[in-house]
Amino acid sequence: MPKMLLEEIKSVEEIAKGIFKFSVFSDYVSKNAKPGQFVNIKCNDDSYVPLLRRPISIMNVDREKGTFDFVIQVKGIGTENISKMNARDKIDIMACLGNSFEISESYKNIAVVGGGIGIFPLLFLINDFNELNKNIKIDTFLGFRNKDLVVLENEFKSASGNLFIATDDGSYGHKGLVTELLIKEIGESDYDIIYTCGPLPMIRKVALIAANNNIKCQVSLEQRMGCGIGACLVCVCNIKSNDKAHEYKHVCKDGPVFWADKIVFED
Amino acid sequence: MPKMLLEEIKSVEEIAKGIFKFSVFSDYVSKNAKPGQFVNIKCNDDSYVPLLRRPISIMNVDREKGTFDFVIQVKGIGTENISKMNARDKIDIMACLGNSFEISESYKNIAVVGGGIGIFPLLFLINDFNELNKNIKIDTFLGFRNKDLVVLENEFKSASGNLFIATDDGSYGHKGLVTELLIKEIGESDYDIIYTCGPLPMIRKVALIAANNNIKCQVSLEQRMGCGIGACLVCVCNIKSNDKAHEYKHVCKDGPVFWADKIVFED
Amino acid sequence: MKMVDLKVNIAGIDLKNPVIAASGTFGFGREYSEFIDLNRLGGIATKGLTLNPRQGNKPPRIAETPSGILNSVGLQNPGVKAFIEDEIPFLKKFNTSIIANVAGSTIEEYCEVVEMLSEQDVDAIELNISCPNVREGCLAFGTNKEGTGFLTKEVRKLCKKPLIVKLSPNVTDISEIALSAEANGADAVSLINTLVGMSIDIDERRPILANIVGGLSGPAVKPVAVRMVYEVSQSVKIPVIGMGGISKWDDAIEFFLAGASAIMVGTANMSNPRATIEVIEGIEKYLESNHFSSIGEIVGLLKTEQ
Amino acid sequence: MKMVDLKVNIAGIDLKNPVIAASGTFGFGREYSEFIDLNRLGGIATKGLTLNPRQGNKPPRIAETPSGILNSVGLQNPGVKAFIEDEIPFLKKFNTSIIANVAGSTIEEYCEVVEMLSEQDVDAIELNISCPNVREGCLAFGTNKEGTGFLTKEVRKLCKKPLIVKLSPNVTDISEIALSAEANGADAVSLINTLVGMSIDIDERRPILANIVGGLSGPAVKPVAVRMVYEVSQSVKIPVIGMGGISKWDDAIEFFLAGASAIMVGTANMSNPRATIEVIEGIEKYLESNHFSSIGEIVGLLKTEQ
Ligand SMILES: Cc1cc2nc3c(=O)[nH]c(=O)nc-3n(C[C@H](O)[C@H](O)[C@H](O)COP(=O)(O)OP(=O)(O)OC[C@H]3O[C@@H](n4cnc5c(N)ncnc54)[C@H](O)[C@@H]3O)c2cc1C
Ligand SMILES: Cc1cc2nc3c(=O)[nH]c(=O)nc-3n(C[C@H](O)[C@H](O)[C@H](O)COP(=O)(O)OP(=O)(O)OC[C@H]3O[C@@H](n4cnc5c(N)ncnc54)[C@H](O)[C@@H]3O)c2cc1C
Ligand SMILES: Cc1cc2nc3c(=O)[nH]c(=O)nc-3n(C[C@H](O)[C@H](O)[C@H](O)COP(=O)(O)O)c2cc1C
Ligand SMILES: Cc1cc2nc3c(=O)[nH]c(=O)nc-3n(C[C@H](O)[C@H](O)[C@H](O)COP(=O)(O)O)c2cc1C
Ligand code: FES
Ligand code: FES
Repeated sequence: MPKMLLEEIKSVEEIAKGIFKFSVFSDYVSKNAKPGQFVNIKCNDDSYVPLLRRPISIMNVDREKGTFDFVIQVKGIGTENISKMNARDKIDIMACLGNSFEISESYKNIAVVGGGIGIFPLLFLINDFNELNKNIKIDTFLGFRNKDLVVLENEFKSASGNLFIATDDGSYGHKGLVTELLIKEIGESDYDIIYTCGPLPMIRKVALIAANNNIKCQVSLEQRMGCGIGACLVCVCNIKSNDKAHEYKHVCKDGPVFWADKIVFED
Repeated sequence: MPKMLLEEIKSVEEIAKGIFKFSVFSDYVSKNAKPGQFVNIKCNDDSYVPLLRRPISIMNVDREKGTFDFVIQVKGIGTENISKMNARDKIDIMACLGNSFEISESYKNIAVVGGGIGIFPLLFLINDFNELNKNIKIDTFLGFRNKDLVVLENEFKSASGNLFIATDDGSYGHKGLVTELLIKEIGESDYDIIYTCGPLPMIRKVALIAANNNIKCQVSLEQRMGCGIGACLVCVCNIKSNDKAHEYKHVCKDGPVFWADKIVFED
Repeated sequence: MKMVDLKVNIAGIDLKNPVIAASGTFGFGREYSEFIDLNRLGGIATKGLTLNPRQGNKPPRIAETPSGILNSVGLQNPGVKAFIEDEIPFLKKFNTSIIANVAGSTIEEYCEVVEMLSEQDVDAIELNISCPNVREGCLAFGTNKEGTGFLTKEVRKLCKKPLIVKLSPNVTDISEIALSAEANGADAVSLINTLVGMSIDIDERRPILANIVGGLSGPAVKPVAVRMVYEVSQSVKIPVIGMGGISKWDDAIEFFLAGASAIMVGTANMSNPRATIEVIEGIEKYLESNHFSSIGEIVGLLKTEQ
Repeated sequence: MKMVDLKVNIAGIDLKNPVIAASGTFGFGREYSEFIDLNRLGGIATKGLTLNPRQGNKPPRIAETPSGILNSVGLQNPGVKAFIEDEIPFLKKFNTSIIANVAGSTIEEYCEVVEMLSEQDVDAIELNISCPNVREGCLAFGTNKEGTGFLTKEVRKLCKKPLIVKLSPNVTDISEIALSAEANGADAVSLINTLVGMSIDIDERRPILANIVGGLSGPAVKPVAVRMVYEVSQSVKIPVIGMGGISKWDDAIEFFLAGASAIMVGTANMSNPRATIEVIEGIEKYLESNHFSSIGEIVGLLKTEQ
């Protein structure tokens, strides 16, 4: 059951220019969060600008210490306001929202493909997989715009079997799309499932690659949100359904995670 | 000529509950300000709430150190935001706005009557009178709601010949209206002029007392403002004029200081 | 201190307090039941119901604007049958009034939905004649007095519940339209629905909403809403339910003073799921500390003489 | 990088750039000349001018609302004669276009003022048919197509300057009114004027404005303004001057993309006297970095196909 919480920020660190990692004390979130879920953060200090909360993925939990982490990349006023919060400040969140990635012992060889701000929920995912199964094989593919935006490399490296990095301009790792790296590996590997989160063009490619290779694929989608809990119906995505050709499902409640083969990518 | 300035705050001190004294480095203001003038302070941190600046009287200047002071009493969101600013922060002000009190060597025996937030510009006024004329006789009458709100007593005491204080509830000084003290003194004294600033009911009484005793009187008025510089025409007060029965003058530019006998008090 | 009585009776609807969750922002109450006790609400206005299920508009459906939002949901709803089967039983578990918000593309559709709901355990029907996000249908009725009058009259014939007509602010003279609803049988009017607006992504050079335009709500519209509530309550004799930008209790008091007998809280729920509860608590305190014993005492109490 | 040309010609008015200070917020330029270089402005729209001096409404005349303000100045102005004698000579010292904003209570008053100004050194006349703060007169003309058409036609007969008709947003169908202005001789339309609103002091239980209602402006109204500019520019062939909540350059770009050929900056001047200049500089940078060489290239460039 989701809750409104006023929690204390443990630490804030600018891990790259304009990218901030937050650690927050929250027994509730650390005990209840599942990979793929997000929190909805108040960022207006009681003025009405911006009016809405901001959905941000849970990047990790420390169930013993009772903390969870998230990372924001400053984009507009909401993320900028969040970036100005400090350790010991209180943060007003709604948590834990949305569904989660399917994690199962039957998946023994997985690929994880993330781009930009889409990489954050994937760290939580692979950490949980490692806890579940010491022998799991995880190939992680991360795409960034350029070297300056490459973050959490060590965290991902230590949690993955193989870590592949691509940058658009080649300033770090492979030059080009992260999906090019996936295509290269997918022939050799025998993935049980691919998980992905990131920009829409990347997600579409990953879904296509998965389909072409007959591999299960789960996608975490983004959409502009209002309430974050399924009441206002603004955050839809188009999902194939059994009885109808398609149906508008709600990213905040039915998602953010969907099976790739059910998503009707429109634009 | 008024200017937009981005100045550095030298210090902030909470001198009573919810009442904050600011000292600001500003060569321009310290050299150019005249008693009665005000600054228009930005208090929204680039969000649009609140949209408008807040007019605040200049309470004092230190022409040598190049600083000026103001005091705010927290009322709503604007003054609350200002109260949260800290030493070394930049403050965005328009200064110096409005006209000023008439200060003249011919005034040798003056009365100054202030209530609530209206007392602040009066300190600047009597300080300037003291500079002009070492032998000036100044009687200062200050009214507050209660003891907790009595501020700047020492500053006023050292700058005035006599300081009379009244509180509504009698928790400090005379119990009742500050105008009652003025009436008591006015018989004995022979004031050349009375200056006043404060709540409307007090101002009206002071104006009436001055008229009854045939004493010149200058009043600093308050009105809700927009631009603060005379362009938007929202901040009017009703002033008798020569050719017309009355005329709407603008508190921000034609005022805030007016001759009491010209004001048409409406409501 | 004497106890304050928050009960109100509006157009035959007994509300335990005058604070209702506004249509479209509160779903059918399920989601918010996880954050607040629905038993404490005066009422819940449901998402707009149509005869058949509707998918609504393409995403994106929301844009943020200064102190407001634009939405273009466009009446996504499961249809009146699913509402009757799945949602009424859920809502009946709580002790709060159910206001079924109804929309349609044709008079026939409105009538059919109202007829079905008249047999159900709902406390009132709110006729949405003013949804700006649907091309055909409701907006056309709500923007002139003839359309409003005709639709109200037809629905009234079939409607066995108290009938609230919800007005559009996108009109030259809202009083005229309110009077027409009143003359044709409305038991109350509610206002305002959203103002038609638009927001543009200057990098993409596209409207942010796929639907191009959407409905503006939230604190930004409050001054327009208060003015319209004031105007309408000066014109009609039936009760007025006020809304538009109510986020805190003091916003609600403005609406009561302007003439509203009850109020609705919409957009505020999105950023603060406890908004309705906080508004109720604040109203109670205001009445107490100003020595009023009921809401009725402050309705229309505004002093306007100079 | 190629140079950007900000010049525009609107309805025969040569503007050095498309940024004009909006009527009523900028006086006659005097006060702002102490903060910015008026030579840099595309133009200045004066405070609304009437035949005789007017005192305007009682104070308080301003209330702050979320991301907006309400004003009820009500056409305080020194009268057209004083404008001609005192203000035009001052304004002519600067190299910027003068747009004389005209208001009145009767058709005769409008006509007389326009006739007098036609002989003067002003660059255009903006007909304020939409001021919400004056009981008689202008609002009545601006809220229906017949009134707008008739007033425009009468004024047109006497007006030797480019004629801009300024539209009210307090209407059901603003395009209809714009079309009527166009059909009757307007060279351009400007929009939006303020939305009628109201704000209440809940402690005093009085409206904050002595006039009870006032006109809402500022960022809060921007979505409504952009939508109306979009609608109107789809309907009329004459140029559209857009305004309503423009505070920063990116707001201005929204209006150009929606179809405005020039824009006005009003309320933003109050909190930031440099607002007009910052908007001009921002527009220039946007054009440069997006490789446009003139404003004309982005007017109405909005992509709306899905
Ligand atoms: C489920 C989910 C998880 C997310 N997790 C993260 C994360 O871990 N780290 C992170 O940095 N960002 C994350 N985002 C994106 C983040 O919510 C947006 O970057 C943020 O809302 C932008 O707000 P802003 O005010 O800075 O930008 P603005 O551009 O000013 O935002 C304007 C409006 O658009 C919405 N918006 C803008 N971009 C997005 C987007 N990509 N998705 C949804 N709404 C958007 C905003 O919420 C706001 O309502 C996530 C988004 C979703 C939907
Ligand atoms: C010339 C002048 C000098 C002033 N000097 C001082 C001073 O030295 N110290 C001080 O504490 N206060 C002073 N004030 C009053 C101060 O401007 C208001 O207290 C302040 O604007 C309230 O803003 P707020 O956001 O806290 O309150 P809110 O009630 O939220 O303000 C809402 C709106 O009303 C306006 N408003 C509210 N009260 C007043 C008022 N009394 N006068 C004018 N506008 C008002 C605000 O500016 C704002 O636009 C002065 C006012 C004027 C006109
Ligand atoms: C996302 C959303 C969906 C809405 N859906 C409906 C609806 O289905 N029927 C209706 O009558 N009003 C609908 N409204 C309008 C609200 O009920 C309310 O009239 C309006 O939002 C103004 O109030 P507010 O500012 O408190 O939100 C909707 C509003 C929003 C924001
Ligand atoms: C204080 C004030 C006075 C105004 N006076 C006039 C006026 O005299 N004539 C007119 O046509 N518009 C007048 N307006 C309307 C503005 O010109 C403009 O149309 C409106 O404020 C919307 O733009 P903004 O949001 O940028 O202010 C006035 C607006 C304000 C805020
Ligand atoms: S954000 Fe409200 S339903 Fe998803
Ligand atoms: S505040 Fe604009 S004229 Fe005084």
